[in-house]
Amino acid sequence: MLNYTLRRLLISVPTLLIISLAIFLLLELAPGDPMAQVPLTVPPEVKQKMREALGLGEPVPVRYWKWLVQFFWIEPLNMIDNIFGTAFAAGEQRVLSWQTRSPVMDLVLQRMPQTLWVVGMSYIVGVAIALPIGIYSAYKQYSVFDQAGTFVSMIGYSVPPFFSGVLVIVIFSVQLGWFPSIYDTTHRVVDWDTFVVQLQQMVMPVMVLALQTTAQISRFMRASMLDNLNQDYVRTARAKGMTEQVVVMKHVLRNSMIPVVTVIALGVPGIFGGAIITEQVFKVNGIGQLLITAIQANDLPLVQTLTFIFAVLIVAFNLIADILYGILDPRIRYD
Amino acid sequence: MTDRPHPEDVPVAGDETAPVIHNPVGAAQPVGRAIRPPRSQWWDVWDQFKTHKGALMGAAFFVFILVAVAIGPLLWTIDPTYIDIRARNTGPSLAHPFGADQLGRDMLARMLEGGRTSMAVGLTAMALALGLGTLVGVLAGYFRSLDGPLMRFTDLFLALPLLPLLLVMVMLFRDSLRSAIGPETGIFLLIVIGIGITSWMPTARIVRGDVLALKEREFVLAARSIGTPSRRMITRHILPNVLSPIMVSATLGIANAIITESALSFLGLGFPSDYPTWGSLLRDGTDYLQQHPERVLWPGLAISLTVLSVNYMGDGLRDALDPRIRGR
Amino acid sequence: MKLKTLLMGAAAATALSPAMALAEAHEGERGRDGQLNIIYWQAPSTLNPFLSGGTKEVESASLVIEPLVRFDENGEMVPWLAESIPTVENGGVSEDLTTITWTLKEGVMWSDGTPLTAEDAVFTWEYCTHPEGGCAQASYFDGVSSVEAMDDRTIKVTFNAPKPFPYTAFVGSESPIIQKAQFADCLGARAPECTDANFGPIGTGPYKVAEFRPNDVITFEANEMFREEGKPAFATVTFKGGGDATAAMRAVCETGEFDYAWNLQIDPTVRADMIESGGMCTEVVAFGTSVERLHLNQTNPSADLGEARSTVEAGPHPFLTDPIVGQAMSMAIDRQLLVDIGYGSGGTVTCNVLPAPPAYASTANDDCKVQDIEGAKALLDENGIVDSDGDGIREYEGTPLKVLYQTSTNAVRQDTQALIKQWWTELGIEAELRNIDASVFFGGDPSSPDTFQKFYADIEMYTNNFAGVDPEAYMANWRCDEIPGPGTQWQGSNIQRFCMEEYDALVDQMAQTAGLEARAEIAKQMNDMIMQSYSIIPLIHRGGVSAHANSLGGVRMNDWDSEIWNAKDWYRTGE
Amino acid sequence: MLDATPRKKLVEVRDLKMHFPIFAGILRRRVGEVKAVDGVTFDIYEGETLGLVGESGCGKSTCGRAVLRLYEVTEGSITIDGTDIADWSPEELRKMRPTMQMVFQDPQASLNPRMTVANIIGEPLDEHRALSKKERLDRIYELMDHVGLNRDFANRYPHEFSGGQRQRIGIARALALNPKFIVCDEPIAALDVSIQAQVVNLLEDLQNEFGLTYLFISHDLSMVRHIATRVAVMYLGKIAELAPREALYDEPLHPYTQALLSAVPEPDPALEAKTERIILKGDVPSPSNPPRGCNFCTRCPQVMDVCREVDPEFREVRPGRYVACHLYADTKSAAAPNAARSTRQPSEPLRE
Amino acid sequence: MPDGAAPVLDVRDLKTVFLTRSGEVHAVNSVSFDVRPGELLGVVGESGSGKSVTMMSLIGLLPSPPAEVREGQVLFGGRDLLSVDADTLRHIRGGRIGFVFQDPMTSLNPVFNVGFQIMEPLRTHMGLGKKAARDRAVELLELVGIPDARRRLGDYPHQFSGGMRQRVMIAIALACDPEVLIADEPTTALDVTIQAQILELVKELREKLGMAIVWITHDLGVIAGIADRVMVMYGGQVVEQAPVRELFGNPRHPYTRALLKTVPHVRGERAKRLEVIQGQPPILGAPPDACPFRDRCDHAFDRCARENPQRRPVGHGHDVACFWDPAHDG
Repeated sequence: MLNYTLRRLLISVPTLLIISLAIFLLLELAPGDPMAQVPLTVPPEVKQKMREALGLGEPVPVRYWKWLVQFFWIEPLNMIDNIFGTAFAAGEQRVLSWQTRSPVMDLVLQRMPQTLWVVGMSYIVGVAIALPIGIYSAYKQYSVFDQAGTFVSMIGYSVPPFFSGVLVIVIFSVQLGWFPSIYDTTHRVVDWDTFVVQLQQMVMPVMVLALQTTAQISRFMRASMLDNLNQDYVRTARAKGMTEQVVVMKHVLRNSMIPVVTVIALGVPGIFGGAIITEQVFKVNGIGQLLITAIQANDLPLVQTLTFIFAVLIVAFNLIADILYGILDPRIRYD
Repeated sequence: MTDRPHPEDVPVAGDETAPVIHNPVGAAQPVGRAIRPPRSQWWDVWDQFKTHKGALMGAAFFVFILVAVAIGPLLWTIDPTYIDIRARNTGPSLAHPFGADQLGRDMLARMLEGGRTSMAVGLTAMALALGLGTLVGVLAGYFRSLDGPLMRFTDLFLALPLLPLLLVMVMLFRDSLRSAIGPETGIFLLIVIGIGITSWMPTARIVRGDVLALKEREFVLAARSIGTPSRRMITRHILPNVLSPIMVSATLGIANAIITESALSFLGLGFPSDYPTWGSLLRDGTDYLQQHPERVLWPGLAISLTVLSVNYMGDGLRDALDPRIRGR
Repeated sequence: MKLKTLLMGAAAATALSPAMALAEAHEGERGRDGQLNIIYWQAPSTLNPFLSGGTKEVESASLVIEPLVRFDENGEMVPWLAESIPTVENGGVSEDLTTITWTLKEGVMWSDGTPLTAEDAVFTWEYCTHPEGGCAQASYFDGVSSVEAMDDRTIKVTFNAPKPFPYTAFVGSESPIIQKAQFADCLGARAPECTDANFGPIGTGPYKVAEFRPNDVITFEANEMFREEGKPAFATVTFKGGGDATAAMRAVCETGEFDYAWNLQIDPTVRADMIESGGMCTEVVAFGTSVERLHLNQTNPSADLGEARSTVEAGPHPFLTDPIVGQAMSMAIDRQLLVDIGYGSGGTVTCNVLPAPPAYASTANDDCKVQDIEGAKALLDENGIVDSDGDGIREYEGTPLKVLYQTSTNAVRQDTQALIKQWWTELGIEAELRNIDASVFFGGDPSSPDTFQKFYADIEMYTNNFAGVDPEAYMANWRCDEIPGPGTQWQGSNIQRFCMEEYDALVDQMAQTAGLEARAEIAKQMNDMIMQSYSIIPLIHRGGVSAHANSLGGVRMNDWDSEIWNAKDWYRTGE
Repeated sequence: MLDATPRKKLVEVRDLKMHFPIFAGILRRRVGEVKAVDGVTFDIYEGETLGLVGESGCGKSTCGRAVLRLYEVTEGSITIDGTDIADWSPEELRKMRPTMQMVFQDPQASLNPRMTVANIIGEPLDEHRALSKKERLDRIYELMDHVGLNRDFANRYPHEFSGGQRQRIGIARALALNPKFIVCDEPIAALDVSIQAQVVNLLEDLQNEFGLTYLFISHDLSMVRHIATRVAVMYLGKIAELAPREALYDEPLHPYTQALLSAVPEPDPALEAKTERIILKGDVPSPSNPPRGCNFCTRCPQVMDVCREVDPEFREVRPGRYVACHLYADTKSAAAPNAARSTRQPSEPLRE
Repeated sequence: MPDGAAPVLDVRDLKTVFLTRSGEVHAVNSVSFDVRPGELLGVVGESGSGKSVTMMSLIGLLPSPPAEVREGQVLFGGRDLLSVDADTLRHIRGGRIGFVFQDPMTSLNPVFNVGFQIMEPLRTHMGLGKKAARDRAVELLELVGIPDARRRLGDYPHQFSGGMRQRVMIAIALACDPEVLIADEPTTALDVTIQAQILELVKELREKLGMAIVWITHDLGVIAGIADRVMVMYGGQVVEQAPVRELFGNPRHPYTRALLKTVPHVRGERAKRLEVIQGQPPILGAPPDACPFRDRCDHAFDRCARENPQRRPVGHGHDVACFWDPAHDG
């Protein structure tokens, strides 16, 4: 197991390097210009100077190397400095966003809470709703509940969030006035009332996103349960005189959860990147919104760092999924 | 032989038409009887598929949409770009059954035109993703020496953050492609290729898994013992047997591509607004949600119902193609 | 209308203190009205307007840092940090028009409690003109040879040539004064690294930055050191960014979550509907100098010409250099309809590329305001530009009138394109539409073929304007030597490649003319010259549209300066 | 006992080894191997049936497949019809394929579910014979007749058939190219009792008709006794004992063979009651980590010290009887003086 | 075994039907049998003969749908198991009737250790505490011959060999001292040497514990070795039933006779050629109104096609469902 983990870790290093290079080269091809937002009145010479100030003058390999050093060495040092108050990275050039001229990592950290609150919560809610639906649908296969569950989850999958999002805003914000249509990222939860406010502003984005998560996970859970319900060991458990509850919720569920848990783990990175549209609709200015503004503003360092962070998350959660699989399933022996 | 009381085993053999019951082997056979034409297994699949009501309705709707967007513009001949300014922002009427948009363009015509694009994107992107996925999956599964590199490659792609990457790609190449191949085909190709090359990996993994399992099946070994070369081994024995997961992937692929295209349109990175797709119609319509709900209703329904129908088809296919479930 | 007051009236403005302008203003304690919520659907990425010239950055910063003078909603100058507006008459501007001397108001404090001095202005000049700094507003210091602090409150700006209109440096929200103490270490190449300063500039304005989240939200609080008693009325301001215009408007007009929404460029019918159905907000509009126009390529953009396409070397355009064609194209356009569909109250029909200030607006071309397709057809027919091969497209000396019509990607522009295309089709001119992502189109990347400067098309459409109220630099855009080309890395502002000696002569003449009336005369002459060449077809005079909650008082919409220029005067009404 | 005229050896297998590597560790280094077949030597004479028996996992199927070169063999030689094919490339082997064919264990799995019976039986013909459509169909019908399948079923799919019929299809396919040698890999293991006899009889009939040579792999000792001429008993990748059928069943020499035979239950209560069972203790060791010395030493009821140290040689201890066991060291082999100790050739098979 | 003792399990006229898309499949047709305390009843038949389905039907282990127990009575401990409530049935299952299945690989839950799986019925049915259950589990593992029992409680099924796993299954089935143990092809998936071990174990356990056993198999050899009484099933019904020596010595039904001839022997006389039963076992789409074996029977005559023969006693505790009498034509 340890060996396996180490091996996977080792493999992920070249994987990540290749990904970072691929992203870098891809962005290198970008026809856009970071000066696009600068008004037409700014003279070209000034624009040229501004471009150079962004480091655009240097050759590609140099910039790539610089970025690697900044990302893998200076940023971690900075993190340490922040936590322990040391000064390892003092004076080192960090990865700077072209658009805001501030360190990219600061931006990312700033956006993290919203994303975690809303998108993370929606994932949790989605999974929490999905599992019972999946379990019950499988147990009562082809029942009315199963059919309805299938239908609802298909709907959840089929309706694009930018449609459902606007729809719920019009209904719940405009018509009924229950929830705010604009998410307040500066809101701090300090007491019960502020907590209620936080809940109110989270309800709609969380539900819209959770609908999609629920759709996917419940289908998966159902399939996994169905696979296991036909297994011989279920018959054994029944033959032992176990109650249906024990049979389903203990014997079958435990086995069915193995693939589902890994799927859930694999879905986590999607939290950070996949909610771009929902964040846009509800103005939850999280990581996804950061990325889309960066793309629109041709903020290449930010785009690159963000996409790369997504890649790191994906690789990391792949690893976690594999390890979870090993932990949950005693049959798996990695060596 | 084992005696498994598994309910699934019993009925398969219980098929009334199977020779199992009425024609025991070894018995003298009447000579000269007409040889039955091959009854392909696909008929059985169809039989099973027919029993899945959702799938059947889904398929019917999907075919309806396909036909509608294919021949609809021939019947409803209003030019989707024609501006009838007096009709701007009108609701459904005889002249404009689906209403007209803010420039007075006919929504029905635009829906049909948009449907063409969306369906074309869905189908071609799916075909591309499937082709790539199947190719990689079959090669990786079949040739041991390619397995490692190809699967690493697949992992690499899986590790790329897809939606962001797709956005970046569209942003990067949109205009160069547009100028190179033309405004419509350029963006079409870009989106199709973009969606295609960012969504082949699950298919590749599934196909590889199935091929690996198939390779262990004795009929592959049997073909090897006959001396069937790899090329024919793949076309004759491997591909036909991995068709089921591929077909299920196909349905999901269409749905996925349609949704992704509409998401790109929503973010303003898909087809430009002068080129209607369901996604861009929906995006444009959301602004008018309160004033002219039909503006979002039509594209919203079209996308949702198409994806829904395709999903149900996939569900039905999955059941129909699963020999364990077939016959239940 | 206010021809006289436009500039001369500056002196009068000194007498008109801002407080008096709002005589009815609610008086009271600073911060009494609690929280103000502003939504800009594009979020500011920095609060240093010198590092990013976007409207969202400049306007959000205008709550904090201030210039010497602002323009009010009529384009008139209002002394802000300056005590008064220097003129030749009051001796503030030297006779030879090469210096201008400003005096700071007394007792102005930075929000950190230190006094504002002339040194800060000098530093601001150094900061923005540093060759490595990449200052986005450097053009405001064009021609400035030095800025000196004569004493703590006196600033002397010297120009290297006579400057008939010297109110550029430190004037308007795009040229504010920053604190030397804060930015001293941020000169030149280090400018971008001073994140703390760029995200939280210390200012003299009504608010100070409490928290800045790039591209997301800014929280301001009332500046305790603000020089005016009892202002601002709000204790805190939330300046939210992100989303889209419809959502922003919805938040003000339908759900009431916000008090002020900026730049509501959405379908006018939707806008009207929201205002009506919600009943919570008021729409405010202000017009500046923005004109949505068509540029007709005067050079040959044919791809066959390779590198030479769309340059002077390529030779003249096969038909667009003939004003008859341009005139017919212009006549075929129903500008009012374009306004109705795309702009509503946020636009008016115009026939000038220089539509404002009113003193500069020509009336010589107003015929274009009414669509006349039949007239256009007749005009073409008369001049022998007819459809000779029966394919529905007219030919000009054998060349069919087919144009490639490009613009940036934007829903309203695409609607406009579609409409114009239809009218031209009726006229017998075929248009192929093309739209390019704004970041590419306006990106100015010399290697991209799709920038508006390269103009690899026959017609392109966009909006341009000029900052401030003086059109001299703007009109100089169309000099022959401003034509972009490979020699200048495609830099240059004469996008349609218009070239006329008489025009260049007028530009030179204007640079020498000080009298405002005379300047206006010349400007109109130049405008008409371009209009009659039909190398530019103006479409719409665009204004800014914003909305504020009915409970927000004191809003004076302004397109000459930051539109929240007078946020210090805003207050909560009883509603 | 010995026949005067030596019969032709069709298959000679010498010291065949099939090792599958095990990779482990962070760098996926090769850390060991599964010795599925570990030095197996036997001959098969033309027209005879060599039974290969053993328990699951003993390597008998791997051995059968390796003989047909469906695997790359690790070591050893395989001579079929006079040519050593152990190192041949797939292209060279292709030419050899018509001579040697295989019948598989699971008639369900060994038929491509997406092909019709005619196409399955016709596949070898497509690959190796250039026949016209008509000739091909005629040949297919002929084969179907041979194995007792109704011609009407030619266009049906395998799933429409019962297990026994499917196995007939598999046999027809194996026969298509007129092979000399057929490896039958547990051909009856997946069939019902009443069907097993049908298939075994068919195999016997075909052998008589076409002079086929079989390597009959099975775990069913009673069926092997019925069909085989000589029998080899495998244990953990090695042949423990090889002997003519009668000799082996009457007087098994190797302790493993003895235990194995005694464990087979008889459908006769009277006989059952009399049978003295040798119950082996424990399980078969893993082929990736076989015990030192004799690989049966961990379970052998007659284990000696030497067994734990020295791997016994597989040698002829009586005429035609080969055993790998220390119990039959020198003294007993000396008792069979006419067995040439130098040679490792099994002698003549016994024919009835 | 005492012939007169009251049966511990008495099954009467059991009918089970599978509802499938292509119609009903009559898997069990009027099966009646009984088992007496301490007796080992062997049930022989090919796949599809209904032997497993019969046993599963008894205690409600068949999934429904598609299975449906149509008719019959299953008398156990004075109650009809087909009509008791689910909870009672559940307590009988596992508590008083133990089950061993064919494939020890898939029949154990792979994600729980064997200790848990053995202790589960102990705690449910006998209400043992954790400690007591654990001790009992160790006892059981030792009983079925698993060395180092206490340590191995924490092991997972995949860490056991096939034979050991089947021993675990037996331990689970025996956990609550059942009155009846139903073993469904428990040695089919095992090698002969391992099968011999298990058979030996079962014989030992029988002596030690004295429960009744129903042993389902298709292997006549296994039956001959351990059964007291044998029941032969074909086409979903019992065609013949007799004490073991009587059945092997004097088979009456043509099917039983053919079956005995068709299998080769490892000892004794070697048959030159195997006897063959032509054709395939039937799958019944309707309740049989004729003898299900008639198509394959060498002795079939008109009546066999008209009427389904009922079981009739022929002496020596032997009964057979056939119209043909071997005494008549030798």
